[in-house]
Amino acid sequence: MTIASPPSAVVPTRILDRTEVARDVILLGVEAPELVRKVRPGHFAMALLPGGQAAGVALGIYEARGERCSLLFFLAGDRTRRLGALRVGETLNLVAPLGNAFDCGGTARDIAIVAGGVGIASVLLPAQALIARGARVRLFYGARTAERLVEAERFATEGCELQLATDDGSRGHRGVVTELLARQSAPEAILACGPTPMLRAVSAYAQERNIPAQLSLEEAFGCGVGGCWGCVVPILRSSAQAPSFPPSDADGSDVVHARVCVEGPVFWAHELRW
Amino acid sequence: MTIASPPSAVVPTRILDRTEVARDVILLGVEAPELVRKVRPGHFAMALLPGGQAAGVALGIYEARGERCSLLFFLAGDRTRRLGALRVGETLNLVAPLGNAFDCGGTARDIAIVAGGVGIASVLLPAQALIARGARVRLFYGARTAERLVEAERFATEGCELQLATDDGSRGHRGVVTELLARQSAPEAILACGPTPMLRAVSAYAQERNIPAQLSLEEAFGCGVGGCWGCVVPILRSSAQAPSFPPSDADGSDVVHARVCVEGPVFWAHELRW
Amino acid sequence: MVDSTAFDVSARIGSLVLPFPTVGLSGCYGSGAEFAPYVDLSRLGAVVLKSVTRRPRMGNPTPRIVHTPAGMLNAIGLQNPGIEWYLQHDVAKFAQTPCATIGSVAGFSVDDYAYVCERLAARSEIAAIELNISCPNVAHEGETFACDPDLTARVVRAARATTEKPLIAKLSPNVSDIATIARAAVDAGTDALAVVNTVRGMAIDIHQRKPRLGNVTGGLSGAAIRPIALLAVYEVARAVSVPIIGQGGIETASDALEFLLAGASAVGIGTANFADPRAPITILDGILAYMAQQNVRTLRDIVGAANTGFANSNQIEGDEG
Amino acid sequence: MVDSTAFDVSARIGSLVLPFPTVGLSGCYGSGAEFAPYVDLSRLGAVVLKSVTRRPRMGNPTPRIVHTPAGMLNAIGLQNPGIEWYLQHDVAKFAQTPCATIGSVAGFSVDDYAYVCERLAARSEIAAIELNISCPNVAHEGETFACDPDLTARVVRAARATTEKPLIAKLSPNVSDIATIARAAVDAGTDALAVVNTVRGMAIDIHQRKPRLGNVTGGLSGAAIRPIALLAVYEVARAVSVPIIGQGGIETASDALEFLLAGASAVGIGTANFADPRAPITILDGILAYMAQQNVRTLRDIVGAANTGFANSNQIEGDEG
Ligand SMILES: Cc1cc2nc3c(=O)[nH]c(=O)nc-3n(C[C@H](O)[C@H](O)[C@H](O)COP(=O)(O)OP(=O)(O)OC[C@H]3O[C@@H](n4cnc5c(N)ncnc54)[C@H](O)[C@@H]3O)c2cc1C
Ligand SMILES: Cc1cc2nc3c(=O)[nH]c(=O)nc-3n(C[C@H](O)[C@H](O)[C@H](O)COP(=O)(O)OP(=O)(O)OC[C@H]3O[C@@H](n4cnc5c(N)ncnc54)[C@H](O)[C@@H]3O)c2cc1C
Ligand SMILES: Cc1cc2nc3c(=O)[nH]c(=O)nc-3n(C[C@H](O)[C@H](O)[C@H](O)COP(=O)(O)O)c2cc1C
Ligand SMILES: Cc1cc2nc3c(=O)[nH]c(=O)nc-3n(C[C@H](O)[C@H](O)[C@H](O)COP(=O)(O)O)c2cc1C
Ligand code: FES
Ligand code: FES
Repeated sequence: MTIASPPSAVVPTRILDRTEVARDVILLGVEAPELVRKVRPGHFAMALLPGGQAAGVALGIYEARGERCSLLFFLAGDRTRRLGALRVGETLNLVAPLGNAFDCGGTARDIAIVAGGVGIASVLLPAQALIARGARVRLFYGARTAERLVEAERFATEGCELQLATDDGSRGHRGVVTELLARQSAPEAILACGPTPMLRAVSAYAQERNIPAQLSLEEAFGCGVGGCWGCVVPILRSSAQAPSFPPSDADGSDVVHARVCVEGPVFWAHELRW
Repeated sequence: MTIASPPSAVVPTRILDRTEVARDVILLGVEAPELVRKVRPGHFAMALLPGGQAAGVALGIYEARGERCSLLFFLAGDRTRRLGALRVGETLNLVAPLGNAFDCGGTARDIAIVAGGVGIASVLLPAQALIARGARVRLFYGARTAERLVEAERFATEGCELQLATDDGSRGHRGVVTELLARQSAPEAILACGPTPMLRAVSAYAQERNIPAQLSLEEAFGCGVGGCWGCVVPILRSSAQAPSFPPSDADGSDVVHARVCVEGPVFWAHELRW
Repeated sequence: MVDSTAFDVSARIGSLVLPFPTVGLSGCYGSGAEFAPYVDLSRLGAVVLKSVTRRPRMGNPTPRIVHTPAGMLNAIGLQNPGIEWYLQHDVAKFAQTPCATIGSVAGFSVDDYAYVCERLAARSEIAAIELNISCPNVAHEGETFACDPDLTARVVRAARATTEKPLIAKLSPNVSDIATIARAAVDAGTDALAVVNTVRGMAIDIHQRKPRLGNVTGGLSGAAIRPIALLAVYEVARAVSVPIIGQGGIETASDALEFLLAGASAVGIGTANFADPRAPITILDGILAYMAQQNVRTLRDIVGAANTGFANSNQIEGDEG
Repeated sequence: MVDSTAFDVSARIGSLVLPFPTVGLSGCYGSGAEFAPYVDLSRLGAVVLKSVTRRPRMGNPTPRIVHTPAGMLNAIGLQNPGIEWYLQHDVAKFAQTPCATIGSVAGFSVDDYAYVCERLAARSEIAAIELNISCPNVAHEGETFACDPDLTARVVRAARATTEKPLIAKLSPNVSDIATIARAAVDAGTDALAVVNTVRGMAIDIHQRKPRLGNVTGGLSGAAIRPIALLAVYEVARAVSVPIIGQGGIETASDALEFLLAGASAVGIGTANFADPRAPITILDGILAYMAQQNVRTLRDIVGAANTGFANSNQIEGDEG
C-alpha cells in the first residue's frame, strides 16, 4: 500500500478470449501489453460499457502476462451482464490501472491469502508475486457452493496450498472460510479480498494475533477515480493512507472517510474503523 | 385493408441468419413456421428487446416462406441497435402478426409499388403476391444514396421492374422517387410505404388521377397493439377503417384519430385527412 | 411455477378486493381486451381504463411517443370519446373483461370530475373510480390539480359526494412534498391512492431544432422513473394508511416487490407491457416464487416491510451530493 | 476532428467567459485533477468543485451509490472538510487547474450560505460561486431552499451581498413550477442558473427488505433524468434571460445540443464521466462537428433555437395520458 498506482489511462483493449468458467462467471482475456507492464498485484480497472448510459464496472485485474490481461467477474446485475455479452474481437475500454496495490514484499515466508466469492479475482497476481519471491502461500477460499469455487485449480497450479470452504459443504469445509483459517497454524501475514463480513472476520482474527493483514475492500463505486466520494470507508485519521485528511465533524473523533478507489482498495486491517 | 389480422401471439423465434446488407442495415432471419402461415403482405411485428427496459420495435415482416420469416431494419436508435446486436442461435420474441394487410387482390394488372428508406421492408410480400397473381409490378424505390438502396436486386429477381432514385444521384434518378413516378405511365393501382413526405406526394399524385392507393404509414409506436393511442393518424370518420369511431371534439369536423397499429398501418390514401 | 392457491396475494382497495395485486394501468392497457391474446386477464387484479372526460377529445398531434433511455415520453392528450358516447358504446363491453375494470376520470374543473364520476360510477361494469388529477385546472391559471393540496381535496370531495364506490386518487410526482397532497386526498375521502403518474419531460430533435413531441412536453414513464416513483410510495405510505397502488417503471417481480415493501398494497404495470405484453403474468409468478422462497403466505404481511423509518439523522441534511 | 479555432463556442456566465461550453459538475468531478489523466482539462469551460459547507462533514454511511436503469442514485451527504480547512489546504491548488474553477457552496441556513460564500469568493482561485440550494433549511422544518421561491431568494440575496463574482443558483427539479423559482433567484440577483440538480429517489433491497442506500433516499442522475432536466431548462429559459448551465443526464454531443437548443448557454457533465471519463471532450468535439455540418460559426446563435413556444392550445390540457 506504499505502492502507488502508476498513471492510469483509458486503455482500448481487444477481447482475445471469453470463457464461462462457471454458470454466470465470465473470464475475459484482453490484449493490453502496456497495461501488463504497469499493473501491480491488487490494482483494479474500471471496465467501460459499450454504449454507455451506465457507470463503468470496477473489476480486479486477474491475470497480467505478456500481451494479455484478464478480468474474472460474476454476472451480478445489469452492467456485468452487458460486459458478459461482449465477444471475442470486440473492443473493451479499461480505465486502468487504478487503486493502490498489495504490498507483496517484506520477509514473511508463510502467508495466508483469504478470498471469498468475487474476491478471488484480485488475489492471483499477489499469489504469483509471493510465490515468486519464495513464500509459502496458503489460499483460504470460500464460496457458496462447489460450483462457485471458480479457478481453485488454477491457484494450485501456481503453487498455492488450497484450503477450501463452501456454505453448503459441497466441497471442502462446510462453513465459512475464516473458520478454516482459525483452525490452522497462524500465518505470518495475511492478504484478503472478499465480502465485508468475511473481511471483518479476517480483521478480527489478525488483530487478536497481531498478524499484519491487508484487506482489499469492495464498495459500490461511482467514478472509480476519486471524483465522487461514493466509495468511502471509515479509517483512522492518522493512518498512512489518509495523509492529509481534514478533521472529521464528530467532535474529538479521529475517524475519517477515505475513498476505497484511491486511498484503497487495499487497507491495513488495523487502520480501518468500520 | 379489408383483410383483418389473424389473432396475434407472442412468438418466440430462433435467429437463423443475420446479414449486414449495407452499413447499419440488418437482415435478420428467424425460425417461425406458424407465423409464416398466418402472415399476410403488409403485416408487421413488434420485436421485443432481450432484457426489456424499452418498448418493442415495430418492424414490417420482410420475407415469409417455409419455416423462415425475416426482418429488415435500419439501426436508427438505441432499440434497433440492441436488436442489431442479436446473434444467430439467440431467441427473439415477436408479437405478430399485427395490423391490417395490403389488399393484393382485385383486377388491376399494372401496379406501382412506391418505397422509400425502411419502407422497402414492408413491400416484398405484397410484390410477391401481386406478381403471383400475374400483375406487372414496377418498384419505384428511393433512398439517400446508392448504398442505402438495399435489396433492390432482390426485387428484380422476384420479377419487379426497378425504377430507382437517390437524393445524391449516386444511383438512378437524382431526386425524389415520386418525380420518377410522375414521369411514367400511370399505374392502375398503387401500394406505398415510406416516410411521410413521400407518402403525401404519392397520395397527391394518386388522388389527382383517381388511382386507388394504399399507404402503409409509420408513426412512433408505444404498445403496437391498440392499447395506448400513441400512433394515430387523422382519417375520415365515415371511412371503412373507422367503423365505430366517436364524434370528434371539433364542431362539425368529420376527422377522427385512428390508430396506425390497429386501424392501419395500411390506409386508403383518399380516406386520410393529414 | 408456484402453486398459487397456497398463497393469498389479494389486495383490498376500499371495499373492492382484487384477487391479484397486479393492475394494468390507465392509458397503457386499453380496455384490457387489446392484451387478451397475450395474457390471461383473469390473473390480473384489475384493469384501469383509459381516462374519460366530459367532452370528446381528439387528443394531441403526433408524434405522441418518444423513446428515451430506459423509458418513454407520451403526450396522448387524453384522446377519448367523451362520457356520453363512452356510456352508450363502450362500457357495456367491460362486463366481459375477466377481471375488475376500474374507470378513470379526467377533467378540467372540479365540476367536470363530479359530473363524469357520477355518471360512470352509476354503471355496474365499473368496480371503482380512479381520479386522474394530473390535469390543469382551467379556472386556476392552468395549475395542475395534483400539484396543489387544496385543488386535490376539492376534486376528491366532489367525486366522493357522487358515489359510494371505491375512489382512487392518482397522485403526480411533479411536487416537492407528495405526503401533503396524499393527506389532503385522504382527508377529502379517497379510499386509495395511485402513486404515481408520469414525470414531466421533453425531448428535442437537434436536426429539425424543435421539440420531438407534437405537444412539446409529455409524461415520462418506464424504468427511468422507478426510483422516483418508489420514493413517492415510500413517503406516501408513511403519511397515510389507505391502500396504495404503486406504479412507475415496474417491469419485473423484483421491481414490484420493491414497491410492496415500500408500502404499496398493489402494483400497476404500464409501460412494461410495451416491452413485453406478458409482463403482468411474469411479475405475478415472480411474486409467488419470492413468497414461496421467503415462506410468506400472505402478501399483505410484507407490505411496507422495508419502510421502517429513516436510517440516521443525516436524513435531514438532504439527498443530493 | 473539426478545427476548433474557426468556431466560437464560448459561453458567458455573468462577467466570466468560458472558452468552451462544457463544465465538469459539482460532486462528480472532484477538483478536476482526478480526471486529468483522461482529458485535457484546458478544453473544458470550467470545473464546478464539490460543495463545501461551514463545518466539516463526514457525509452519509455507505452504500452511497446505487446503480439504476440508465442512471444512478447517490447520497454522499456532502462530505467535505469545512470551509476553514478548505481555504487553508485545498483552494491554493486550484490555481493549477487549466480551466476556470467554480466554487460550490452548500448550507443549512441563509447565514451559512452568506458566510461560506463570502470567505470562498474572496479567493482569486475561485472564478465564480455556485449556490447548491438543494439542502434543507434547518430553521424551517427542513424545507429545501430550492423548493421555495422565498427561501431561494433569501439565499441568493445574502450571497449576492458578499461578492461581485458571478453567482450561479443551482435549481432543483423536485418542484411543480421551476419557472417561479428561477424568477425568484434572478430577481434576488443571481447572474446565472444551473438547471438542474438530481431528482429525489430510492431503491430497496428485496432480500434484506431495506433501503439500498445508507441514507435511505438519494438523488437520481444520469440519462434517466435527461427528459426531466431538459424540460426544466426549456421552462426556465422562457421565464428568465440569465445564462443557464444545462445539466442532467448529458452523455453525448446530441444530448448537449438538445440542452443548448432548449436555451442553455453551457452544459454540465456529471454522471457521464463515470461511464467514460473522456465524455467532456467527446461532447465538445461532437458539438464542433455539428456546428461545421450545420454551418453555425457561433454557438450562441443556436442557444434556445428550439424554444419557440408551445405548439398548440392543447398544451394547457396537460402532459400525461
Ligand atoms: C475494487 C473493486 C474490485 C472489484 N472486482 C471485481 C471482480 O474482479 N469481479 C467481480 O465479479 N466483481 C468485482 N467487483 C464488484 C463489481 O464491481 C460489482 O459487482 C459490480 O459493480 C456489479 O455491477 P452490476 O451493475 O452488474 O450489478 P448492480 O446492479 O450494481 O448490483 C450489484 C449488487 O447489487 C445487487 N442488486 C442489484 N439490484 C438489486 C435490487 N433491486 N435489490 C437488491 N439487490 C440488488 C446485485 O445482486 C448485486 O449483488 C469489484 C468491486 C470493487 C469495488
Ligand atoms: C408499422 C411500422 C413498421 C415499421 N417497419 C420497419 C421496418 O421494417 N424496418 C425498419 O428499419 N423500421 C421500421 N419501422 C420504423 C421503426 O419502428 C423505428 O425506426 C424504430 O422504432 C426505431 O427505434 P429506435 O429505438 O432504434 O430509434 P429511436 O430512438 O426511436 O429513434 C427513431 C428516430 O428518431 C431519431 N432520433 C432518435 N433520437 C433522436 C434525438 N435525440 N434527436 C432527434 N432525433 C432522434 C432517429 O434518428 C430515428 O430516426 C416501422 C415502423 C412502423 C410504425
Ligand atoms: C455522486 C454525485 C455527487 C454530487 N454531489 C453534488 C454536490 O456536492 N453539489 C451539487 O451541487 N451537486 C452535486 N451533484 C449533482 C450534480 O452536480 C449534477 O447536478 C447532477 O448529477 C445532474 O447531472 P448528471 O446527470 O450529468 O450527473 C452530485 C451528483 C452525483 C452523481
Ligand atoms: C401512453 C400512456 C398513456 C397514459 N395515459 C394515461 C391516462 O389516460 N390516464 C392516467 O391516469 N394515466 C395515464 N398514463 C400514466 C400511466 O397510467 C402510469 O401511471 C404511468 O405511465 C407510470 O407507470 P409505468 O411506468 O408503468 O408506465 C399513461 C401512460 C402512458 C405511457
Ligand atoms: S468511486 Fe468515486 S470517489 Fe471512489
Ligand atoms: S402504438 Fe399503442 S395504440 Fe398504436
